[in-house]
Amino acid sequence: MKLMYFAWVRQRIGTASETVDAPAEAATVEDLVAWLKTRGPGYAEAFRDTRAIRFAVNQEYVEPTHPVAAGDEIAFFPPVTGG
Amino acid sequence: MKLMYFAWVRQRIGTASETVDAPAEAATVEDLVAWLKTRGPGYAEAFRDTRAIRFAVNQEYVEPTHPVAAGDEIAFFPPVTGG
Amino acid sequence: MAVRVQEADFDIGRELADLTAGNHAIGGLGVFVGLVRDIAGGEAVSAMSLEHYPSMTERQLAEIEAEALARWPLEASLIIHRVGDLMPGDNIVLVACASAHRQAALDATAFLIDWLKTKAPFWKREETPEGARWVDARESDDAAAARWSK
Amino acid sequence: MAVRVQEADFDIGRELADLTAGNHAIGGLGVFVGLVRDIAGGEAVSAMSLEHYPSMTERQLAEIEAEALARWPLEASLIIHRVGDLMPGDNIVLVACASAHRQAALDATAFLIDWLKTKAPFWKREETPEGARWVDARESDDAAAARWSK
Repeated sequence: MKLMYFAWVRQRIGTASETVDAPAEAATVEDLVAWLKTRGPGYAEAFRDTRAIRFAVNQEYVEPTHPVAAGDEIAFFPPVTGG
Repeated sequence: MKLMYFAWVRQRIGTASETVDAPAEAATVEDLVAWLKTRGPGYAEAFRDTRAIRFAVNQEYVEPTHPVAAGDEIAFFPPVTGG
Repeated sequence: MAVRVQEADFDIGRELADLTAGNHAIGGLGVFVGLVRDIAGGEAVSAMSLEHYPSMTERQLAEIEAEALARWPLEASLIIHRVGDLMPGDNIVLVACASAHRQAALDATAFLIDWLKTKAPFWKREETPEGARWVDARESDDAAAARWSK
Repeated sequence: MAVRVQEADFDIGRELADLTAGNHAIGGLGVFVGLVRDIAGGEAVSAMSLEHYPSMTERQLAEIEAEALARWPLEASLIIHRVGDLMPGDNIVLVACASAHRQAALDATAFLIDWLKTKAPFWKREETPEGARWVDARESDDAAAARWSK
């Protein structure tokens, strides 16, 4: 799956996107976040308060309980501030 | 006093403005209208249904009962349709 | 803050650029442009002429603008209304309000056009295949303006 | 109906002229322009940069525009949003909706900017004397967008 990070999520993690093979247990967005937090201090810091983060799977907003699968494009970012 | 007519009121009366010496009984806008209606068929036609007419004295909207005096500028016109 | 009544067309881009130029406190600009339609009340309109009452127009528009300034924290505002002979597709009116915040800019713009429609002494006459006719005032315009009275 | 995301500035007059050109069914054009302010949250802002998520932006803006078209009888609509480095006074976003009637044009414009503020994946970063900071989302924007859900 392809992971994308934006704004301060991207800055804390230190990368804009990456392709990962998540473990089978990472079946939902929140499972995936729990696994990502184990990957290093930048991830732990970025996902410290997941209420401050929005999730998109294949360019659509989803809830943390949304399932994820290999091949998905999953994005993590703060609430949007355009316009 | 100076009388001004706009849109179809002007067309029916046949003039855009005129200066008149109204009789002393014409103390309010509605009195003035009653007197104007006696001045000819154009006036009678223009003021046939005064509910369709708006009044301004010295460039401010007024009710038919508003007083008028020598020196006033009094305008008669249909509801506005600009914008 | 400006109000203009003119026969000439206006250049929307130029007017808006002038309105906001150099004022970096502006975060939002609301704009409304009214144009001549080629159909009205189901009939084709080939031309329109706009008559007004100059001294009252100036006074009413200035009062309406002052009311908008009292209600919303505006950085700048502009009303331009054309008079004379117009053709379908021509600009009739431009209303623009600039503020630090978008809601003020948008609300003030809607307020100005609603009041302009019901208070400013302009009258439209349309040329149709049936002849010329004075446009009737619309009750929906009164209802729109009434929203702002509270 | 068009949606564009670009680094370059846009020419408001040109964009609006193109939007309404040749369509004489248009009676009203509603417009909103968002600009970079030189102060925010009480602090001076010397520059702004806008980041976005391109594939999702395109999809979200197209969905938002389709929703506006379903709700109001629009003749034309346009959204242009800039990304990259901007300075105070620069244009950020242009929203324009044209309709036969002014209320539809104004309401659709307000709807689009409200939803764009809460759904389109753009993020602003401001340069201030205290350093760079990501702009926080505002609850008032969520409230504004919620007006349209019914």
